[in-house]
Amino acid sequence: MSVNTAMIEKYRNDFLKEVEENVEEGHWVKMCMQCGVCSGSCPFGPHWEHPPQEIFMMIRAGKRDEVLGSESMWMCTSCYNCIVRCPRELPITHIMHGLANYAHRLGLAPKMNPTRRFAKIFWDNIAKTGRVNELGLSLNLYFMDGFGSGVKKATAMAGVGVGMLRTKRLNPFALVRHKGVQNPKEFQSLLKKAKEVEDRRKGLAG
Amino acid sequence: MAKKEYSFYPGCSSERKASASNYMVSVYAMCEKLDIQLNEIPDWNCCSASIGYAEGGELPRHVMNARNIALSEQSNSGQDIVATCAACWLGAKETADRLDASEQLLADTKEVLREAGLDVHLKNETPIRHMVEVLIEDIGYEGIAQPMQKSLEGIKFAGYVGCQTNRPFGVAGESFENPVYLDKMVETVGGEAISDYEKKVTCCGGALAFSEPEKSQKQIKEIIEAAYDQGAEMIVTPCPVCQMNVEVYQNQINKHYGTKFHMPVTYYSQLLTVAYGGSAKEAGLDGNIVRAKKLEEIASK
Amino acid sequence: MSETKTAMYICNGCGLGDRLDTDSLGKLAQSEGKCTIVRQHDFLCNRDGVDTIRRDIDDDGVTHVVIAACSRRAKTEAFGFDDVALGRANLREGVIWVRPDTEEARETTQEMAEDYVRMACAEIRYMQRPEGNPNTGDNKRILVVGGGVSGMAAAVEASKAGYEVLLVEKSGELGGWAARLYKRVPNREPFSDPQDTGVEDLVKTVEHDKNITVFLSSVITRTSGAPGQFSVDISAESGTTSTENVGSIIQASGFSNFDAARLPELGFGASADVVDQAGLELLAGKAGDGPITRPSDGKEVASVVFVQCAGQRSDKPGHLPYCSGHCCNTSIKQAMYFKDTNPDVDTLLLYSDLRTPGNGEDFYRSAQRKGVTFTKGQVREVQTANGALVVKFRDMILDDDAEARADLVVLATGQVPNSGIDIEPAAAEDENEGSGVDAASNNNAAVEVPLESVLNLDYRQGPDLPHLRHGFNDSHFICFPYETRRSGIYTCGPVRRPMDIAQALEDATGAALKAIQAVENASLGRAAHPRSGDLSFPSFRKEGCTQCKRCTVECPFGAIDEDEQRYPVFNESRCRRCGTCMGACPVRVIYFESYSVDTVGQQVKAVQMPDETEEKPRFLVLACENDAYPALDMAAQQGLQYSPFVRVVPVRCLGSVNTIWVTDALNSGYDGVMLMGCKKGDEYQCHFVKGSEMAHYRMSKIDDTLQQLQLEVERVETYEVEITDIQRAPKLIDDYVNRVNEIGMNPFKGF
Amino acid sequence: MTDAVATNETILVVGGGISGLTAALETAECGKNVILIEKNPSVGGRVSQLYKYFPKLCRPSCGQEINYRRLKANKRVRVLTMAEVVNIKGAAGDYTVGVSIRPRYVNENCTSCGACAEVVSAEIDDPFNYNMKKIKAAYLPHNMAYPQRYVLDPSIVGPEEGERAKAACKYDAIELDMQEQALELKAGAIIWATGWKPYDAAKIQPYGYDRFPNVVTSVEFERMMDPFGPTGGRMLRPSDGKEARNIAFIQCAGSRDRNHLKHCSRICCMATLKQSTYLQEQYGDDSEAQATIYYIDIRAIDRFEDFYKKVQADPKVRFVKSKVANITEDRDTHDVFLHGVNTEGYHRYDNTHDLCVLAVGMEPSVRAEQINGNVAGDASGFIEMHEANGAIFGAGCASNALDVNRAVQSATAAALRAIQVVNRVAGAEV
Repeated sequence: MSVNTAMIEKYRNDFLKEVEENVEEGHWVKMCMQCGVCSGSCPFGPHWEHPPQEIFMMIRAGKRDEVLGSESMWMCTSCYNCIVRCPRELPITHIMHGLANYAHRLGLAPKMNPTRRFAKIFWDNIAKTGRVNELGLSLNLYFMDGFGSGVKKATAMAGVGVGMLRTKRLNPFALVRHKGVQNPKEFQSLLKKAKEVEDRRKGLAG
Repeated sequence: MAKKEYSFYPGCSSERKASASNYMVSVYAMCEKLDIQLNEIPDWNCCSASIGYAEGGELPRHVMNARNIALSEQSNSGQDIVATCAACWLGAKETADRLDASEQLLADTKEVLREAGLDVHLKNETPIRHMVEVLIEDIGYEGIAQPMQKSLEGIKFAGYVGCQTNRPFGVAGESFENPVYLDKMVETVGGEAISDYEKKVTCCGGALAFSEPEKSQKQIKEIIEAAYDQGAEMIVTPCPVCQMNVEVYQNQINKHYGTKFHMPVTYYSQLLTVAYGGSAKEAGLDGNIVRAKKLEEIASK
Repeated sequence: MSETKTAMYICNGCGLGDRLDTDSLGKLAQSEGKCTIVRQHDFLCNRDGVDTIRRDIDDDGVTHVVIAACSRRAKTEAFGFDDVALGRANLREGVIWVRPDTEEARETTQEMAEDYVRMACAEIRYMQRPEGNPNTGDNKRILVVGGGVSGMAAAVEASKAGYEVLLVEKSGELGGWAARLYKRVPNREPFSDPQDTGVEDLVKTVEHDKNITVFLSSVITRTSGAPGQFSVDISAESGTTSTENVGSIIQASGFSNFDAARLPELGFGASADVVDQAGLELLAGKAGDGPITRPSDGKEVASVVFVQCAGQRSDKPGHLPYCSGHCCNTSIKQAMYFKDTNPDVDTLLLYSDLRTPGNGEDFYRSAQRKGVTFTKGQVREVQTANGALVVKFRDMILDDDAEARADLVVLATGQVPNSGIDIEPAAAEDENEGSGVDAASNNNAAVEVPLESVLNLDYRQGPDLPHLRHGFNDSHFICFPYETRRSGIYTCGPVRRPMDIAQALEDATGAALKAIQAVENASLGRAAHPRSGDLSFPSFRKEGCTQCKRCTVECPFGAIDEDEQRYPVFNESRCRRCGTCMGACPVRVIYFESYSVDTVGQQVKAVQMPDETEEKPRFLVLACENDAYPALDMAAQQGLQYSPFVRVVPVRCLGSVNTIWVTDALNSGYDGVMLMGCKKGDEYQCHFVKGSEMAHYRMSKIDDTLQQLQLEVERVETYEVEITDIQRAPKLIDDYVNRVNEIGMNPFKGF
Repeated sequence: MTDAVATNETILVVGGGISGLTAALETAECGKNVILIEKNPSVGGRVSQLYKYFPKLCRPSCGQEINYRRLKANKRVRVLTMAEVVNIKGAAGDYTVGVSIRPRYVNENCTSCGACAEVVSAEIDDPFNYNMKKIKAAYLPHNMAYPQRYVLDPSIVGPEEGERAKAACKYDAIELDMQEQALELKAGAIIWATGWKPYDAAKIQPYGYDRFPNVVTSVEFERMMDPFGPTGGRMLRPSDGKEARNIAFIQCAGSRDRNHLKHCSRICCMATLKQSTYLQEQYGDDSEAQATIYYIDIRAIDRFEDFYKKVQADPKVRFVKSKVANITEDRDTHDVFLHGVNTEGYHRYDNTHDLCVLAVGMEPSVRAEQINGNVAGDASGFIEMHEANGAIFGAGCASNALDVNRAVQSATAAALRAIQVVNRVAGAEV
């Protein structure tokens, strides 16, 4: 039984309770008074299928699939404009990240969403050595859809690459070896342990 | 001035040959002139920035930041932690707040860190600050002016504070909508600041410049266009992500929108280093893809 | 009448001495004005000037004083002589400040001043210093009608000030609606949880208060008399009636719940699980700290929907057009009953505007913290088929048609005032053409409470207090919430306007203050608001009265009753001294000591009428003392000017303008008469309610007599003027003067 | 002037706005002695700065005229202007209140003839008009000022302008050597009616009140309507003085907001509905004028609903259920752009207006805890009834965000509470 169906069984009809249990800062969702400031403050606002305010209302109205399957939360650039202006002091940025993480964990988030895929590439990149391998990150991003499209994208960005190389802000050797923390192995086990503790806490194990 | 010591958290982009290495060059040069000693946190790790949320989840990200704090408390105890990149500053500060607010989270974090032999009290006693806070609060504008040897007179700057350096913590006493400290810093070193720069605190797209290039580049275009409209010759910013996003995509934006942007994007630390008599190299001006010629001229005088 | 001695004091200060020939004014006062003493002074309002007047009164037996200087509204601290009859000739704001300081204007300015001196002397001759109404009562007990929280609070607060109180309650016990609440909305920091109503303690306090006598199961069958001397018949269910004397009355008759049976579309009546807020309070009371159960099958309620503005804010027939103010907070409180016992109960509140003003915002946030869900929704229907309740509504936020299943639906219905019988159905007629509610059942349109009077006033104009829109007995004025139209009787609580407990307690304390004030002033013969403290009172020459009853009908405050021979009975303590009766009396037999047909009529005649060859027309302006006259004062203060041919006389109210003044003016050669009063109509501004309206009505009757005298109707005009019409008032005068000048002089001039 | 005789049967009223005036008059008309102290040179308070009242659209000065007539006719009330409470000692029934009176530099001889103003050229910001206008440094506070006496601004006392004013006065009403005065007053009970002040709109950074000229507050907009106000009675854009015809009203500007005022100030919705009728009054049926009201909930409570329906029927007024996210400006035309999302259906808007009015909330002028250390107050600083307050009773907007009708109710109730204390003190059993 996948994690997702487990969730549905457990929270029969109350999606809000499910969010409060499993989503970062989810207990704040009920505090929204639908004033519209967050939706209006978001720099990427026009690109949200459902602005944050609507997502909160949809959660209360139990629209689980539309919310968890939506592209909206992935449009968040973490610019904190909504948090500082929200009259109810909801930590909206964190809730959006929490919802995206939860949808991602349940496998309900849109498969081809570029930010979701880039975020995974980013995490795997830093988990490997404890620090960002910038070159590795860019290449993995360009080639995530296979070799052909990767070459096309890489050549399109060649100008930027050359500029960075010229100004010594790109380390070609990183392709071969990237030094992060002294003991990457221990660092990776640290993250693995952290994930286990969190899953146990949130009953998401299995 | 008495020597000031800080526990320094450089962040991934500041490493040698990384995308913000020239930021580091100018920061070190600036600090040297201001008698600030930066003791790098040994074996620091990435703060997972904000984009790490999707795969990382809550606790792993907090553990990463907690590890840095623990390392700092261990080897640089008593020193404020200073970050030059907004994402690192935010990551560490948010973790410190969250751990302080939730016993559960603190206990879980300690349990995990104990595995790496790191015991940590993490009672949010170590202040976590941004470099601009240190400059304004500890050094002060007179302090900033003190080591000046050359004025940046004749250059008009658009002070682009961006988002995470300004929100949700920002600098004490500064408004989220209209922070003025960057403009004051520019004026302190003789430059001319556009105080009502329209896109002062608008987000450049951050990490989504990678995953949603068209949407971010539309933002970046407006940020640069507003600078031109208001007569700026250069943009100055405190954030490595803003610097890279606003600088490196200018050609692509020109191709896409038919604009003719050629706007240099500098760091406040570069301005100060030049003002303190530092050479173009010491100010990391050689790292600017769009050359800041006027600044280089002053540096070479 | 005791020996009267009149003195005139003419000030030369503020430019009067330079602009006017004050010596000739003095001679005029002696000759024509018949003043025995006439003095001039360079600075009348300073210490020396005031002492001069004081000496004349104390040492020379002066009884009537005229001060020819500035407006009666200015320098009142200096000229506050209340032991003489006092008149003011407004030479500064009325003459020199409104005329240019030029050579050509000198003559007409001097004529203006002379006329105002003549008019002041004429007025003072017919004025008496008000001695104060002799027919006073000094009963200081206070009657409170209604034993709910409003009535009890009023009684307790009055008693705390040392006054005896009679508290009459129709039902068998004190407490009213508040006693049936399980808990109340909090009125104290942090405003986060329902609070005990505190009604039991209030009831105990009332029962143990030695100053308060309680009459349960009793109603008022008859009220008569006046402030300080009311006689009230209190009839108990047992049939016994006791007559009590009281000084003032507080009506706290509260409200009835809107009859939710009028909302079939919301399922009320079709399912026992659709209740109104009162119904939910009973369920909560029964459940105590335990879970609330469904009336139909006793099942624990797992989901509840609150429908706000049920039958309210709606123009449908039988619904309430207003909002009752408390129901959003009440629904939040009731939602907390569920959440506090079991956080898993789904509580949904559908509102159109969530109205939780002031600290209610903390209460709203606290409800959200407890998990109550709010959305803006228009409820179309509550389906009750086969036991399951389905609320069909338009979700205005998600912009789609939605439905919510619920074990229980609570309708937030409104409050209907128990305001007794509507004594002015005619007036109510035009008020609610819009809402299609027939006049007769106007105030009780929404509830089938049998029409019975609350106070059974033995008054000529009807048994209860007049109603405002929607049947509430409220003051029509914003700055004076306790200005009712029956002196000595004050309403408080939801009978006045929809309100919650917190405001009802505050309102009751205010009404108690006013009731105490009424008894204190009644015993001294002083008038109540708005002419607070006025000692003059109405009297009439009975021999001249033709019992036409116009005064008893038109008195805005129902102060005049009729005796067996249908002569008017003036109940001086009920009178607000507005003079509307004096204005109505066709035979001019009604007068006040300091304000009578003569005190104004003689002023009209005192003006020296130039004959038609001199091209100096004369116009009489009768200006309301509270709006038009201050507007002209402030116009003068701002240096605005108007025609030198007008003579302005301040009147207490346009309602007190007797048509004889107008006909006398026209007969004695005035070219026109201009009346300036307050705004009339729905949003009337006249503090004597109908003064301005009646003036317009009476002046329309004048047109017939004008036509008989072949005089043009344009000569007499009535205007609505606001106190802020500082620029408009002078312009009104000049336009009117020019218009009448085009018509030409009054043919009767010189007869 | 200040031989104020006061005993512990006197009631002290602090604040001469409509609540203070009402409390003083109602108490005096019950036969008690009252001292009313007012910080400004004239009584009248905030209501005297209003053009009209909701819902009747009647004039505040009409009610004031009646109250001033009651005040002038009642010897039991003594008014001390330019006076403020410095400290309060003692307890219920026996207070000693330290009062300091700022110099007015004009004594009781003043006949308000205006001669001094004519010779003075120095100007000051006019506080009555929220500093939107200049007035002479020798001035009568406003048309309905009571006491009707001129005031000299301290800035011209010393320089020769003051001497010139003194010379011009024929009634030697000007005393340039007047000093600040300290006074000790006895009082049996204190009615605290210091009222409210509008929330500082500059703190609402997203709306740029401190950066954009055409963003004004509701109280400033109200002053524009007064013919004797800063714009001669016309709605003008501060940027270019042109007529404002497309006006935005933003509700809850700094209210219901944990970053600003936590509470709802109850009156801002009705104030905006009232102000939306000013378009009709000024531009007649010219359909081009348009008011757009951005709101969260229109709180036209109880019988105000009739007024809300009337405004809804006005084609010139549009309602948008949304709290504006932020305002930007066209740097050339100074038109303002309002950005936000309409909650009903989540439609994004970037609306242009030529003037934006912020319906700001109420803050207590003096917070409860500032009064004398132990007066109980709620989190917003309004006075809360509590035994610990002794015989210090909050009245009007010092006790809560109230409209005029409720403020007067509260003042009348406070009057009775004060009388109860004084009657106990006097042992006067009626």
